[in-house]
Amino acid sequence: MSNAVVTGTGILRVRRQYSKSLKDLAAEAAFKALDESGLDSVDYVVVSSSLSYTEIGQLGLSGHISNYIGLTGVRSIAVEDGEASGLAAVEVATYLIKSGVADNVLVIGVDKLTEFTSGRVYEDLQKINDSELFLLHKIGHAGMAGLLMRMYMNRYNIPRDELSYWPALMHSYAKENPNAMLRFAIDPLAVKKSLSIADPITLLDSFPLGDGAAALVISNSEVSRGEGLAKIKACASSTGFTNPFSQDDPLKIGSLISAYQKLIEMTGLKISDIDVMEIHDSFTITAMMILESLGLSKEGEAAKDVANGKYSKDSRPAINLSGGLKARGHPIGATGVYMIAELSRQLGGVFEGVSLNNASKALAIQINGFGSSSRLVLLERR
Amino acid sequence: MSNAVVTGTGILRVRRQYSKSLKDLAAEAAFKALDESGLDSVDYVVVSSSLSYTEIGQLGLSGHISNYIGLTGVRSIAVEDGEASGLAAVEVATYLIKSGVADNVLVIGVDKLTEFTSGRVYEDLQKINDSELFLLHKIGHAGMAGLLMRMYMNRYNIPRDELSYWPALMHSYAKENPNAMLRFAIDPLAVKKSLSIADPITLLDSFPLGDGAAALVISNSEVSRGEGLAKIKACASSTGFTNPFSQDDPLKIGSLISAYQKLIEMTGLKISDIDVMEIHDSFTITAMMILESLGLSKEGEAAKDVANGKYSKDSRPAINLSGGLKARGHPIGATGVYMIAELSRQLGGVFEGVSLNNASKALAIQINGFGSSSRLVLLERR
Amino acid sequence: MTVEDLSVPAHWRRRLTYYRLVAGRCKKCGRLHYPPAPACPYCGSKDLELIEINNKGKLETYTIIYSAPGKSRGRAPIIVGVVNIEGLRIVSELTDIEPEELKTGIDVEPVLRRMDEDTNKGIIRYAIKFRPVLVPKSEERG
Amino acid sequence: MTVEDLSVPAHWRRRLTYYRLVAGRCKKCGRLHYPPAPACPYCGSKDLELIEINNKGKLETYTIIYSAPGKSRGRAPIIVGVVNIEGLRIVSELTDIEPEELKTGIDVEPVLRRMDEDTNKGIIRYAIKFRPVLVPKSEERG
Ligand SMILES: [Zn+2]
Ligand SMILES: [Zn+2]
Repeated sequence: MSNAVVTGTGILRVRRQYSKSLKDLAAEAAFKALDESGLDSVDYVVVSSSLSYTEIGQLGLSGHISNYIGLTGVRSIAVEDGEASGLAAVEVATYLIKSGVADNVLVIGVDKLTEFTSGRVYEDLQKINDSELFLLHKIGHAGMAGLLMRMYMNRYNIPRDELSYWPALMHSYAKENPNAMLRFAIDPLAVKKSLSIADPITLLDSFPLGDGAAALVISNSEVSRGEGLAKIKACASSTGFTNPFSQDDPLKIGSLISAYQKLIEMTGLKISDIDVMEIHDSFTITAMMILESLGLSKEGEAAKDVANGKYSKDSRPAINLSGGLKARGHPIGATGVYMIAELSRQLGGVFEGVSLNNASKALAIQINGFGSSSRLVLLERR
Repeated sequence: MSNAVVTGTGILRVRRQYSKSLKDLAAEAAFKALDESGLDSVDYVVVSSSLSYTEIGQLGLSGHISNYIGLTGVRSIAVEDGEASGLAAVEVATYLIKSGVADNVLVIGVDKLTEFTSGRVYEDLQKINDSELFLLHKIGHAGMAGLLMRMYMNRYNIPRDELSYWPALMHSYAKENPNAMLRFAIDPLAVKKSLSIADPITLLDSFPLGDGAAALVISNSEVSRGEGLAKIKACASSTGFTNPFSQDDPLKIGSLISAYQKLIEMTGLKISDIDVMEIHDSFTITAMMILESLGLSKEGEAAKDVANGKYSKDSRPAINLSGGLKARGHPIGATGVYMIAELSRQLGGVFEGVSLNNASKALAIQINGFGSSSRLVLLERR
Repeated sequence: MTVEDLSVPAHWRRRLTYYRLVAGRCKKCGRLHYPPAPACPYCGSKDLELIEINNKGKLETYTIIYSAPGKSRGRAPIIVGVVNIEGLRIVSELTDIEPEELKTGIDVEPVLRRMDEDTNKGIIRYAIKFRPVLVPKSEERG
Repeated sequence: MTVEDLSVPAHWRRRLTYYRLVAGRCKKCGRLHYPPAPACPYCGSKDLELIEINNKGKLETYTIIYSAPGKSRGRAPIIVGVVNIEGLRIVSELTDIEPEELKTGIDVEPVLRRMDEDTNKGIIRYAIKFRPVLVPKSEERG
């Protein structure tokens, strides 16, 4: 069976891009990735976008984008899995290669969050969660995070400030990443003092609204002959509860635990083998829940571990050297594609921000909402 | 490499379903397909929906549906390709089987078109076409069809009534199909007299607005051991021009010709081998364009061929025995899944409507808009 | 789209969810789920019954939403809590309580309340919210 | 979402498309495309230039939209045509013409017109439409 290799990456800085349309951003990232791979065209285009369906409203997006970027005649498809759409696209691209249908796949992740006022965008972001359940009460994405964060602080008796080291760590990495949206350091003590969004969640606990696009060329290893930044070793995913509070323990992400178990079964992976990870820290509490669901930190100890430097760049695994959703930014449907582009560059020794020497295994983790779906992609140095 | 086989089908009659939500419709179709396949669960759920993204607005749809139907913990993904979403989902499911990732995949196509007033729905349907181009002028889906239909009538000197045999033929089939929306016969002469939507397009030239869901279980043939209705022999697809008028000949569907060529290269298919087809007759003119793009009718002769009975049920290929988009109905993101369910039942000898004896090869054809994307799926009797 | 834009049929379909606390109970594994689904989210069984769980519960966690989405922005802060009723956790708005009175562990009870906004479709929307159970003075002393 | 709901940045970005007939011309294959794209849809080349094609053209086909989508319903019938300008086909609304005067093959010219609706964002929207080229009486006789 063929192996999938990342042979090209294209990353746009996450930011407000009023002068560019969704398709313009997609084109820019796609051209970069194609240039890097040395290809003019591909067999298949896989588009990942999510919020744009409610914001921009273009249907049949992958065909329209393919035509716009001069690839008329290729095959194409768009995939959607809310916040986890990006890794879903990488998963589909990988299986297209493995099934022998395509030798070269262009993956484009793109979303625009600054097309409308932030109030409208927060409203649309609610649809990541189950709209049957949560639309009426206006709970929103941050509201769900607030409920979980207070549960966490109460149960484990965690002081607010202990949770503030995560955002500060993320900003310290983003400062060095030219493609990050928030390229400045913050003091952990500033987190508590920033605007309260959904108490105890503050503005600095949450991701910024930005536009973004990232692209990958993923190729059959037999065709790419030794070229490329990283191998895609395995993809795993699982669905979970639409409502985290339906789980026995709302602070454990059932779908993530299930997807991770599948990945271990597929690959024999041990977490200690991983050099570098990108995890889905949509809010500070989401990062804590992921670290504890994976068993990297014990229950109730993730915040303290972060504060004590357990996840610094010199530890293994190093986490979110990009700055994470928190500070690199989180252009919803594009984020997973950013993760794979960044980790591939990290493994290939060409990442532009804080980088590791000799990293050989990398893991990307995404979650929609608080666990309706989780996805993992394991990469290995080429 | 593993082969993909349709082992279960679930079809809901297309109609106005005010009392059922999108997820309720998905559940009902999914349960039918699972029952027929004899399975309790699957490895992967692939959801196809399109208009619902703008109408209902639920993101991360496949995880939410999987949880709702009691399949929490399976893997899932949603795909979108406008009107061609259904065949896109079948394509992804097939490649999941071929890549060895899944042995049993549940494909659910679902869309609700009666959740809002028809004015709102027509507005949202515009987004199938390139919104950069066509939103301003309110051209709409029917408007594009009107431009093409007049071009066709003018160029080939076709009288209006000659084009009316298509809708009448579709109604004659739908009358016999218990899952069709419009189960009554019409006189060809009634088409011209019905409400003018986008002159020369009348109401009877266009598809009715209905809610629908259809589901398939697609299995690895080695696992299903001789069970099942039909083999999925090949899937082909291509992108094309976002605007049909950018093509040298707007009346030829470039993406369809390209996808069809790929299918021939893959399989050595000859159109004369096909016993039965389902084609994407969103409007009468779309059907004519498809018949001529495939070379089944000569340029400008499709309407006459239809009027002369060339595509009756006794001819080969027999076309749209379901009643087609025109009369079975066209619940946008679900339609392609209906096609595969109907054709599989036709090949398996259990189709409920007008049926053929000993059909052994079937072809499903979808187009988004007027050709931004086209998709084909070739089926063979088990 | 927001709840204000929900169609009339969608409002009608959700009436059990919005106006009454009706949950699904699985006859196979015995677990409750809310809102009712066609299959048990825990064991997949379709052998289910509907039950009304209109009882008081305990506030397990809460949040105070200052940055409410879209058209609700005007009525911030909105207090939302997770109420545990016999092991089933319901996410719901809280009412008749001020932010400074909030405390996890308090008893709360369901009450049907008009939502602050109407839709432009002429629907007056009501929904279940939870309020603190008032402790009678005598009991408080006892 | 409809064009009325388009954001201010989206309107601004589309100004060349809405207010001027600016097309892309491929320096490699020579073909025109509209609206301009970052790569030639015919040959994929990125070696492109913008050109204004503010010329008259021929009406190649048209439709009369009676069932206009959404908020435009009030201004039906809307006449839309395909105008062929030097081989480039533009899909555009027609103006200053009645349904019964429509005929394929007539000469039409672009004109900037206010659209009938405004957005609730305070934007007055204009767009290129096409109208029949008026033939001077003398020429008509000659
Ligand atoms: Zn159960
Ligand atoms: Zn060119």
